[in-house]
Amino acid sequence: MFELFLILISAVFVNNFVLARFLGICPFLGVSKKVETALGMGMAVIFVMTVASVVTWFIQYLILIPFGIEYLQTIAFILVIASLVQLVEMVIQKTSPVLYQSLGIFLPLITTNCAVLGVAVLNIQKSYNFLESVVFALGAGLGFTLAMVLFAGLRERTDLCPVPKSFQGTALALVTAGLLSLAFMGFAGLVKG
Amino acid sequence: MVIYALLPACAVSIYFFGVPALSVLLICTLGCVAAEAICCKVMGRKMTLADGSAALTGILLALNLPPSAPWWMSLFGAFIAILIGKQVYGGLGYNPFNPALVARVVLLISFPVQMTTWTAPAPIGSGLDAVTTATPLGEMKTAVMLTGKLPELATSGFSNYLTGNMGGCLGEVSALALLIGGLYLLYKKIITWHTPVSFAGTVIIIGGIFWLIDPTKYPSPLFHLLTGGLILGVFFMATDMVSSPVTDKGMLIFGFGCGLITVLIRLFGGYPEGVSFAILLMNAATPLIDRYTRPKIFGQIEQEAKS
Amino acid sequence: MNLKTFAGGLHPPDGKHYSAHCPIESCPLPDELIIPLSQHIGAPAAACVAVGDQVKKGQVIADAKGFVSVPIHASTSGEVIAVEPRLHPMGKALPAVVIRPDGEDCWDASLQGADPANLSVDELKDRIRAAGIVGMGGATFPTHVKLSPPEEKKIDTLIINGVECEPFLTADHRLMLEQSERLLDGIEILRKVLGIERTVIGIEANKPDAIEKLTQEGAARNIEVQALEVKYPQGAEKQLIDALTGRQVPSGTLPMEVGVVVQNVGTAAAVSDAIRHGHPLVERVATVTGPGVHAPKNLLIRIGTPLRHMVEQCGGLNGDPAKIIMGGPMMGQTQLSLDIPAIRGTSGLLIFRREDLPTRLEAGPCIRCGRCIGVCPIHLQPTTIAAYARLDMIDEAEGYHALDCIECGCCTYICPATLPLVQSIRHAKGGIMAKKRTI
Amino acid sequence: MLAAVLSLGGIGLVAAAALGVAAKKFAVEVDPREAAILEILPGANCGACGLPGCSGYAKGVVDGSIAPNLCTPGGSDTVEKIAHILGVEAITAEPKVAVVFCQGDNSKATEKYRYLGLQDCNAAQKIADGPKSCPGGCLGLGTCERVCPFGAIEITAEGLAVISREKCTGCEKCVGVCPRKVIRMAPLEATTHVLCNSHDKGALVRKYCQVGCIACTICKKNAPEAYQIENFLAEVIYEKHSEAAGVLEKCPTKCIRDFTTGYPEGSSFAPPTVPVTPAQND
Repeated sequence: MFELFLILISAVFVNNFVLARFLGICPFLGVSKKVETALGMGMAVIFVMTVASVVTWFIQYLILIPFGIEYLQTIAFILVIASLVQLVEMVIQKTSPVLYQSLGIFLPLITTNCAVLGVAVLNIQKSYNFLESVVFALGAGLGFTLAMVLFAGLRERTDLCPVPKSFQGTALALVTAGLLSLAFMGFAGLVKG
Repeated sequence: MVIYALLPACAVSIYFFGVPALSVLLICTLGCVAAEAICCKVMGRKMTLADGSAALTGILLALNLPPSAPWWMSLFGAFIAILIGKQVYGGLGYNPFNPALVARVVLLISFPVQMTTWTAPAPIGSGLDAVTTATPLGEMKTAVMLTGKLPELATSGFSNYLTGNMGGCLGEVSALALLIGGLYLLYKKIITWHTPVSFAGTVIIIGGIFWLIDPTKYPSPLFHLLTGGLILGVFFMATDMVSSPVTDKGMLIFGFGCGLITVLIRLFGGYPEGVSFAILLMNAATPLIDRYTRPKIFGQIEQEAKS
Repeated sequence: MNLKTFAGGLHPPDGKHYSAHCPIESCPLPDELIIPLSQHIGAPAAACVAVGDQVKKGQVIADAKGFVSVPIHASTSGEVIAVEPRLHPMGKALPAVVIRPDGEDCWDASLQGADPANLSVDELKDRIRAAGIVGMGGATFPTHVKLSPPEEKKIDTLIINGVECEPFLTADHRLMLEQSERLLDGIEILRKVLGIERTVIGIEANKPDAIEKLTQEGAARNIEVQALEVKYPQGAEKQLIDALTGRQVPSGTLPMEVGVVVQNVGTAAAVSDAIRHGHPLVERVATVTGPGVHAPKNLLIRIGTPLRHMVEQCGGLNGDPAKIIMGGPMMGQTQLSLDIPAIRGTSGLLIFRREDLPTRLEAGPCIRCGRCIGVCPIHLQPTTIAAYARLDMIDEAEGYHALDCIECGCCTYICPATLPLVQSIRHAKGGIMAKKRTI
Repeated sequence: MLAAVLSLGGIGLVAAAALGVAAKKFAVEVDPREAAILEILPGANCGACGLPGCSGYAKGVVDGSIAPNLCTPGGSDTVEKIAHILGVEAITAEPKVAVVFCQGDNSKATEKYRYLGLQDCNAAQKIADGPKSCPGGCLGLGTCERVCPFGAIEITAEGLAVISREKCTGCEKCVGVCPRKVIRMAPLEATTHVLCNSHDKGALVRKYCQVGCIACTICKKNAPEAYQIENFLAEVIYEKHSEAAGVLEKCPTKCIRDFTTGYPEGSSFAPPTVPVTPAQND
């Protein structure tokens, strides 16, 4: 139990996917202009990460390993994740327009997100068991959401600042992201991850 | 005003560490002022030196550096603080992070060796040369890592910590002098009680819980309170208005977050000291705290009840 | 004494010592009276006299247009010498009737008083409207409208606002002290119109003499007096209701929502005149004060008296005027010139010299000290709204409840960076209203 | 090898089948324009527009909640195509630019009162009709500068808005926000203008502005075809603008300016070259 808790904490804070592993930077910079969208994106990522790690775990242990084709891991995972997300998007769009509005529109953005693939690959690398994989994916998603929302909050605030011309827009976003990442370094060593 | 409140602490650090401390203080302060002046000039904005904010950042930064910090490091830190910490966001009032802390963390990560080389206090007139020593927190961390037990210093010697007779950053050394400055700020109503009380309170409570769980492994809350940059952080860094929440409720949450993260990093993290990181992290959370702690608008209560 | 109050607010230096001890003096007739046609919230009145007409004091010179409007009367007898746009306290040139007094100052003979006991509620209301009575605290909202709540709103309390929380102003204070009979009579009439019994006069504790006098005299008529903590903006309608009844008027609604009607003491006194003597609202008490005036006074002035004339009655200017404010220093309006006339809402005239004003006038950046949040009686975040307003981010400003701002000025007063917060919020409000109209 | 091909193929097949079925079963009606725009967009899902992904952006563009020119990866080509689909083709029969009809900066025009409030023209205008004595003059508080998406407007040190004829695209945003209506559209090819917006009588204008039009009619006398005077304010008749420049020297207050000789005093813009080509909006 404690092990699982540590995995979760590690994934959320210490080895935060965005701020420590630098995965998923693209949506991190792109969809963080408003806290609401950032939150929606975060939710979608949590969902996809969890589902993807479940499916890829089965793919790995039920197909790839028995057939001895682990070297196809990356391509197989991408294939599975991409189609899975597409599928989920379509289902949500049809069955629950409300959910689609808040979550579904982010899904296509995640299909090829490196953070999702990263979770799947790390699960295997760290040879987590099934439960650990799920918890790790959940933590990674939570960490992603946390970073997203914090960053969106900061960006909403810096929107009001008289920023020097040369630093406006993405430049300042990158500086801010750097400082946020710096702050997250404080968690280093908190849990060996 | 805040600068006056920091003077006792500066004086104490100069007393203990002598000329090196003085030079760190001067370089940081002048460096920040110069950086600010250059920025204003380059961007063609109005000179903002008169508000004293750059000088304050410099002093705060100096108090966060070890007395043995080489001059180039102090200067580098000063420029980081003003350029990256403040001016890229448009200057005073807009920086989301505390500039002095940004600089400290950058230095800590870039130059870990210089940043963690501590000299033992050698009060002026004692005739001692500088001796390298460890900070109480650093020593504790090493000891716990090696032996799983607290070293002796974590259970005694509190009066030394109070007056500053220990190794550490300029501003870590004298809790008493900082306390005086902090109380002065409170008295002058420059800061409110919310952040300091909730920050220090959280450290005492969380630290205390761990201490009660295992007094041989975890230090007492008093040790937490008096060592490291806690007092400095509580009164001078966390209360920086620009980078902390604006509402009373927000400040309480802010203080709680700072305290919690500080204790966690101190006890379990890779760094012996967590105050800087804790405050920076909570700085990052400030916009969100502000967002979710908006005060209830007059006349809004009934309306919600009705609808 | 148990002092009631509300949350928020602040204590500006009150400056009432200039004029608090000065009895009300009648201001002599000026050479000409400039009577603007918009002196109340709502549709301006339409002039019904022409140049050359002889008018009597109290005669209607402009008719009300619409329900939320009142007629305007000549404040003395004399000749109409112009009907043209003149500089109005709002800062613009607006239509006005200019009268040259004949010195007789004789009332229109057709104006007849009556015993309120013999009049029906509707007759009383008609007379109040015909007398042109508006809220005299400064908002100048037509009184008959306030006295006509819709059927479904049950009114149970009449609050008389004698708070006078604006610094420097002492007109209401003197009125309560010197003309309590008029005031109490007016309250009884208002009570009859509303058909209710419970009446509370709210007075700030810095006027103990007025509290004592009214407590004594009011007791016989079952009128309660409540002392209130000295704090600005204690006299703001919704804050006053909160302090006295503990009811919060829901955002975006009127006091009648919680069963309360609030009237200013000056309004109550004017109601008495209107009914008992048939005299319309042609004069009021105004405080002429500030360090820029030689001998500050409380003057009984005629509507339309040029500010310059008022100052002359108070010993003239003391040094160079740098800022002329009509109303109180917190919510009053800065005036362009002393040739502007006093109107029904003019509770005071303040004159400051250069040396009396704060030295730092350039606005600095907001350092998020949060003081404006602490003092806001509505519990808004003025600095946030102002920041959005500066960048014309109207939707965001609306999300932070810009529309609830009562423009009391506390935030601007407390701001260490001297940011024009209220003005910024007002700007945002304008933007929000404009957006709402287009949708 | 075979296992690899089979298993990967198998996964692919299963996934494809599932998607195919889902596409049929869960098909949702979408605005055809949305689909068409999505087709044009680069599909990078980069989020540069601020919306989550290209489909979000396509939707936003169609319902009008977001501008169609925010797709950075797509560039101007994409913008053009989107505009085509939306039917908002930007066709201008005659290129126009915005002109500030005022030269009365703080050194030349007098103040009615000292304004210290919010640095915004609309806010200032609400206080006694603005701090300038002239009822039509530029307030110089920069509301138009902030609203201009192309950085074509600058406020001089003495508080006067100046619009660059090269950078202005004729979007008219500044015209809408100016509370004093001192910015108006004029044909790009006309370079001579009477830079005054006061309809007050000449004597009054002289009192508050050194460079205001006093309606002396000298311009009209010298070039009757090119000028008209209405309500105490001279105006260039743009159909005959080529004849307008001739009287420049004769104007007693120098309120007529030919932009080819430079922008009003204090501007940092370089004088436009003649003939000016329409600005490229990209």
